[in-house]
Amino acid sequence: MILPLVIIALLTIAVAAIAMTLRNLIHSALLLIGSWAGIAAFYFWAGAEFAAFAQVLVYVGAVSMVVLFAVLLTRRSRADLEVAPDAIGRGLGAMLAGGAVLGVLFGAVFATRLDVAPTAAPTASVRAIGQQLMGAHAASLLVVGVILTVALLGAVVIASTDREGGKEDAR
Amino acid sequence: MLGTGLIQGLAVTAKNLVGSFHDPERYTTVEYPEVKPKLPENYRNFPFLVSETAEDPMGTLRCVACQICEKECPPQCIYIVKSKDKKLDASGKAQLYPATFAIDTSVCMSCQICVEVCPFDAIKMDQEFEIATTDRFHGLLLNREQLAKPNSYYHQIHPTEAAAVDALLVAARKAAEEKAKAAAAAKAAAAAKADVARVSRPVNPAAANTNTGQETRATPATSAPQPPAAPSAEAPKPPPPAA
Amino acid sequence: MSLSPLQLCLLFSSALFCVGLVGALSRSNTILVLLGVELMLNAANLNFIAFWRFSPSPSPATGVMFVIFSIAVAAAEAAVGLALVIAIYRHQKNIRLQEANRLKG
Amino acid sequence: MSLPVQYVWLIPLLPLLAAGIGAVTPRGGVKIASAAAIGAMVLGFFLSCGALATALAHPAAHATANFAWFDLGAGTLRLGWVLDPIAAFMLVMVTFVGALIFIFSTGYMHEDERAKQFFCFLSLFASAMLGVVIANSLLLLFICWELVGLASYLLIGFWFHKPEAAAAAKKAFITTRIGDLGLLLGMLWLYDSTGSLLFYDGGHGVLEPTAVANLNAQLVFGGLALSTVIGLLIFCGAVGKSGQFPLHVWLPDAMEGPTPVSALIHAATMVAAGVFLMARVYPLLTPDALKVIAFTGAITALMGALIAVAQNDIKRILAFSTVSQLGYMMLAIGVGSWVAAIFHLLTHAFFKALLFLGAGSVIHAAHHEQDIRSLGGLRGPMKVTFATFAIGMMALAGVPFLFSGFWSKEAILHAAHGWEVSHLPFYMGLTAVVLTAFYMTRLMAETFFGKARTHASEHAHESPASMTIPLVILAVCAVALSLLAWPSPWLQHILDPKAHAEGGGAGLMVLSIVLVAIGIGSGWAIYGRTTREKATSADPLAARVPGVIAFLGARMKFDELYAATVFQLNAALATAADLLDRYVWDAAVRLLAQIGIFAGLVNRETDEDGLNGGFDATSESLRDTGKAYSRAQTGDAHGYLRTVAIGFVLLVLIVMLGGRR
Amino acid sequence: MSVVVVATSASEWTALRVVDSLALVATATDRFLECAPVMLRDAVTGLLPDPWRWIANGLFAIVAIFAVFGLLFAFLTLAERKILGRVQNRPGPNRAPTPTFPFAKFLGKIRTYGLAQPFADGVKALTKEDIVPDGADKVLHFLAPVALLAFATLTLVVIPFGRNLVALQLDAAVLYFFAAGAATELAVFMAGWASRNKYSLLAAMRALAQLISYELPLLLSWVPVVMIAGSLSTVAIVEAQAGWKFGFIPHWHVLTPWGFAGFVIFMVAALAESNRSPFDLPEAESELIAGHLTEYSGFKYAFFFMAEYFGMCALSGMAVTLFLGGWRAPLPFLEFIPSYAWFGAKLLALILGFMWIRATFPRLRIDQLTRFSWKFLVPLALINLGNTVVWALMSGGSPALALARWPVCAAIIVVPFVWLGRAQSASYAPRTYRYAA
Repeated sequence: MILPLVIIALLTIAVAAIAMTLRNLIHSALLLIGSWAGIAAFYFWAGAEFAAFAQVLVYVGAVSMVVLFAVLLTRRSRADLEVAPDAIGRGLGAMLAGGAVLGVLFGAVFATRLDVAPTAAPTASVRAIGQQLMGAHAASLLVVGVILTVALLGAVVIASTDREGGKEDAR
Repeated sequence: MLGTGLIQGLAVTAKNLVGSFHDPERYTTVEYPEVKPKLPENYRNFPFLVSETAEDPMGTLRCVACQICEKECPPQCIYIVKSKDKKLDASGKAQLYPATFAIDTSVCMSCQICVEVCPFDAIKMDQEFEIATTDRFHGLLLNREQLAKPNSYYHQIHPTEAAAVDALLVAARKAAEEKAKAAAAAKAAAAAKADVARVSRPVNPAAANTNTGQETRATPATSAPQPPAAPSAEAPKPPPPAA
Repeated sequence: MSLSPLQLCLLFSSALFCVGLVGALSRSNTILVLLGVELMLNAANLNFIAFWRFSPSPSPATGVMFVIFSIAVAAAEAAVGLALVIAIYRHQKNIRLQEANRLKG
Repeated sequence: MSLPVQYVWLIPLLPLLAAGIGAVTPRGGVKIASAAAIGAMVLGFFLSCGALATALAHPAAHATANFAWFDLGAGTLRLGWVLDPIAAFMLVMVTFVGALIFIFSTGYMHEDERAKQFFCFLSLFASAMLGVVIANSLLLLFICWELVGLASYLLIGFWFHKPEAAAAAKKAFITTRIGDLGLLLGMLWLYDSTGSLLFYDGGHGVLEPTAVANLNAQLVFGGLALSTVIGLLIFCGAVGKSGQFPLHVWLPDAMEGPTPVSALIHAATMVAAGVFLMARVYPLLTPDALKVIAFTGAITALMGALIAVAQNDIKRILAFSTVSQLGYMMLAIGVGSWVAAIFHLLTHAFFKALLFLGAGSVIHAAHHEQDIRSLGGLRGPMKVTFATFAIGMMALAGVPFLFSGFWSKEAILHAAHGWEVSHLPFYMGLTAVVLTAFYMTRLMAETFFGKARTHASEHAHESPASMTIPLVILAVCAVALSLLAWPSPWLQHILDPKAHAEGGGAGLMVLSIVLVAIGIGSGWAIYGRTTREKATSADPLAARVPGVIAFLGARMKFDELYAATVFQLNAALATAADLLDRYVWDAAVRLLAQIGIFAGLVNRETDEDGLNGGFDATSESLRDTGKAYSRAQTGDAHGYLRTVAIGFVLLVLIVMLGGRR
Repeated sequence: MSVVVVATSASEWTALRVVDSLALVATATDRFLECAPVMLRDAVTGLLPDPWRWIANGLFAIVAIFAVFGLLFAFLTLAERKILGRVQNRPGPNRAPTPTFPFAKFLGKIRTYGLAQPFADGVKALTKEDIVPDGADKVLHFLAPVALLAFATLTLVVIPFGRNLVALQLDAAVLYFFAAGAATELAVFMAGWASRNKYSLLAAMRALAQLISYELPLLLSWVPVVMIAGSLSTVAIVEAQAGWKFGFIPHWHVLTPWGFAGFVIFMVAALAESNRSPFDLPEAESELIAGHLTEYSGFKYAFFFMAEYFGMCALSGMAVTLFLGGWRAPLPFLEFIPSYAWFGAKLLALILGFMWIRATFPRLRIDQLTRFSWKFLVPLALINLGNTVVWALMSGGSPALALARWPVCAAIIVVPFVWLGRAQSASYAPRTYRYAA
């Protein structure tokens, strides 16, 4: 019960940490996809099958593609390759801030008495999720749909090139 | 409607798929090593030497080792050594023959120039394509024995062309014979007149010269029985038959 | 001190969050910063699932519901964010976050 | 097959849908638009037949379907539709004639690049008219009435690139609007006094005895009953729409629109609306109001016929004949026989549609030559058009027994003869009969007889089948409709069972036959026996009485009269208003402004010196503070994130440490 | 990371498994063939102590899937070449001989009518030189084919191959299937990028564009099935297609208007997703060398090939499950034939259909390909979704209504098909080049 969790957690964190330190962007992205998959595995471990598959479908299937495309579309300039002058300072600052947050969070987790009764794993069958989505959360579902549509259109508008003179792809 | 064309296409391929099982006529290929492909008549690849008979290919080669092909060959893949002696050829005339005749097929480009320049129809294009070998030096260097193939084989692979060549040869021989006869008759008449008009003699060789070599080659056959008269008649010929 | 599974999950998510945070703070490449933010978002999602899984009376699928909506919104965020990255790239020919500090082009 | 009243709204809805389809089809989609329009009308015709069957099952009942539209303060505004024989007959007529005109239009308009819009407008027009017919509420009727006006504006001005067409559209719209003002006032007054606008509402409608008695009882100024005033106000609307004297001026100009539009306006839809309105509100009309209506009608009938005699444009002649015939209908209503009016409306619709479409066919064939002096000799090349046009002409002229126009006109004359108040309208009507026969004979003779006088008419050819088939159908109807009145006047029974059928009148019939014979005979004698030689040769009648003909030819100078009186008055009023505005009101306003400026000056002085010092100091310091803070706004996303992280840590620390305590 | 997924899924296996094979054996002894696979598994894993049995069961399933589909792959390649040959009026490969063994010389060379061809191919692939381009990302270059094959294999896990023959019974199995399927795009990208070859990279991007474009109609086409069946579980979906109307018309989804439309859309999208002709733009051997596979050779190339066939099998299997009644027999009296045989027959029929299509159609251009997806398949799939709603709403009422839904739903999908098809077919007309002579 605990062992898979520990393995998943360690692997995921390790992969994410490596991803965040690599200089090769593609490797970073691919490793990060691995860590997303690890999170999906955690969902699976926790019994949230649907969320796990949704995570895989969305992150591994879709977001990863967007990331990779973004990496490929932004050709790296020479300036990106050399280490920025303030990189070390920023890295130190980041470590400090991150460490502080980590410490605070860990402290909070340890300090809080979580009165958990070890219960049987709750089940979230697809049918139950579907009924929730279509019943209690129907409005949110609609709103999310609208958000996704708007975001899609917005992304297309932002990323599309400004065409001068319009018709350049006339057949 | 979208899709009808797709279905038509599927029907065509389905017909082929089914048909190929029960209708061997549809086959566009043959199972090659077992079944030799029937090559088209005009297919040509690598030359061979024509011999009159299959029984004695070396004895009946048409080649007289004139070496024209060797000189003309663009990649210079032909190597010929003339014989020291002479043999009687198909028409019974004594001719030189190639003591060595070799073609390096690794160099040959099947350009067919040797065939075109040969005055004796002795070298022709083959249909051979299976010359793959593990020995790339000697395996691809074909010698006289390997190159010689009978006239019947020639008829087999290029029937039309071979028939035309044979007809020409026969006609040429016949014409030469009749001419020889006429010459013999004329000579007999002249001999009877006991060498009267020696002035008219130079005309005859000139006429023979304008004809192709076939005639000149054929003439000795008939003039062979009269060796004493021959030297005077054959004197102005450019390549002297006797070296 | 013995850790309950819930605490383990929370530690997991905190650690992941901090990895994302450090990444987002230290990297100058905007794409990586965005990825760090994504990671932080995912770490938050972990908490939803963990609390749903180990709560004394899990109401049906609430945590999962949260996560599903969160994933959907995160997908939108990623799409828009990366489109912005491309726009920034087109504008200033690199994607350093530090140089993207002007409102006017 | 019968159509309950609950579904009668389908009939106007169909052409409305067709108009919608026509509006959204792309420019080239004439086929779609015309198919939708014709299909809607044909389907509407079948539904109307069903409605007629329903109505004839209970001729006396006014089947209604009412519903609340919205709450209006005190009461509820209710709308509804009614299905009674008069409405049903009108429905059948409008859809039938409309369908034929639509079919005709496909042939007539096929060269026009905006034909698709034309069909859209036509459908809207028909839909609005059908709405008028089935409306059970004066408000709904008014809405549809105005839609009719809008559609007529669009259609008359369809060829808006012609300045005359644009002007005619504007004229028609504004002239009818004058009448509509009366209608609106009448409607408001009616609502004010009865609290309802429904015609029939199970005893509470404005046309039902309780309300009518109530209205009759109220007196307004000059001892007139309230119902008289309201009735006359509503009549104003009808005068405008139906082209009665003195608001008839727009109707001849409306000829500038395409011919199918003229046919539709004159036959089925627009002008019929006014007559229909009066027939509909007939219970509301008092004898006083009826007198006005009768005389208006008689004057219009005579005037229209007189003017028509001197016109030369084929469509204009028909237009003035319409004015005249509408006068007849109003006369019939005025003398109390609204049944005869409706009967004449129906028959007139068919033969006038026939005549206009025939004229359209002629115009189409003669390359848009409309002047009858330039036509002539079309009898030969255009046989179908000639035959059908002749039938229409005879129906209009009132050739006895076989043609429907005779019977309906006979019914009107008969009713006028029986009117107790005055016989003057009757005599005016008889005069108009002669004139009608005369000018129609002239029209026929000039157009179809003689020889071709211009190049255009020489090369005329028969129109396509889509144009001739409607003509034939309409011709058959123009004859067959006499069955409605003959052998027995059952239309009378169905429409108005209470009225007693008057028998006899054989002498009157003989008189009118003689009058028609005189009219046709004199027309033929003047124009038919010796036909015109050249397009420019003088009119034989004008040669004899030049002044009269010139006056009539100028349409009795009505336009000039209006220009001299109404327009001048309008201009004078506008000038007066302008002067008033500029020198009285403007002066007052300027004075006020000066006072305001002075007050402002005083205010500023005190403000700047007295009050502002403290505020200035405060805002200066605020701005400095803002500047200081804005330095934190570096644009460095990392910095923001870092700050957030540190802030979060601090916050959590505070909460945790504070929580311990 | 694929390893992680496998491990976690395996850890929960015992909790999720529903199949009670022992009970099954007890009840269905008379149908030996039907439960032979499960009995075989139990015979093997029964030897182990109980705590280990689930691992053994899982391993058994993995081995079985690899064995069956590996062999299937081998012989499908042969079948494909044979069929392509036959369609082109050639016999196809027919002379790979058995090797001559030194100890059994008397056997000589045995002609196997080409059946040994796959093994010959395998040996050839194995013995070819494995070239990794200089400067390539070696790790990713190696990982790409592995990941591709792993993802393709993962999708096979949730397909019910027969009654009780599903390796992993999930509540959201269909979602799992497509989640795992979507991950193949990643592998394609890795292959293209790791090759350090700009043509490979461009081809990979293009392949991604195609895969993403066709993901959408693929996903939309099966949603109606889920709506009607009311479950995302493959087992439940097969269950929903049980029974026969009038005793001879099976309740398969493909036999309804929306189901048929969905099936066709699914199959077209599946062709594109598995890079099969006429959508084989990513590889396009004759035009683009081999797209993102340019820098691969030997066994890595064979892996890609294998993944393609696995993907094809998986998608066909999913199509069978979703639309063709899964392992169910088409007619009641045919039920004596084991369920996995029916499944296999349907699967093979679909795959042969794939091959038939490949043998027939020419390749699309990339713009035609994407346009076809976005302007034709996606709208059609969306309309089909609405169509299904209409179907479901009309099925509740009277018998007359239930009968009326057939023409109504057929019209709802056929009319847009014809209309969209007409609008589309203009863009597939032969291209005219302005400056061409």
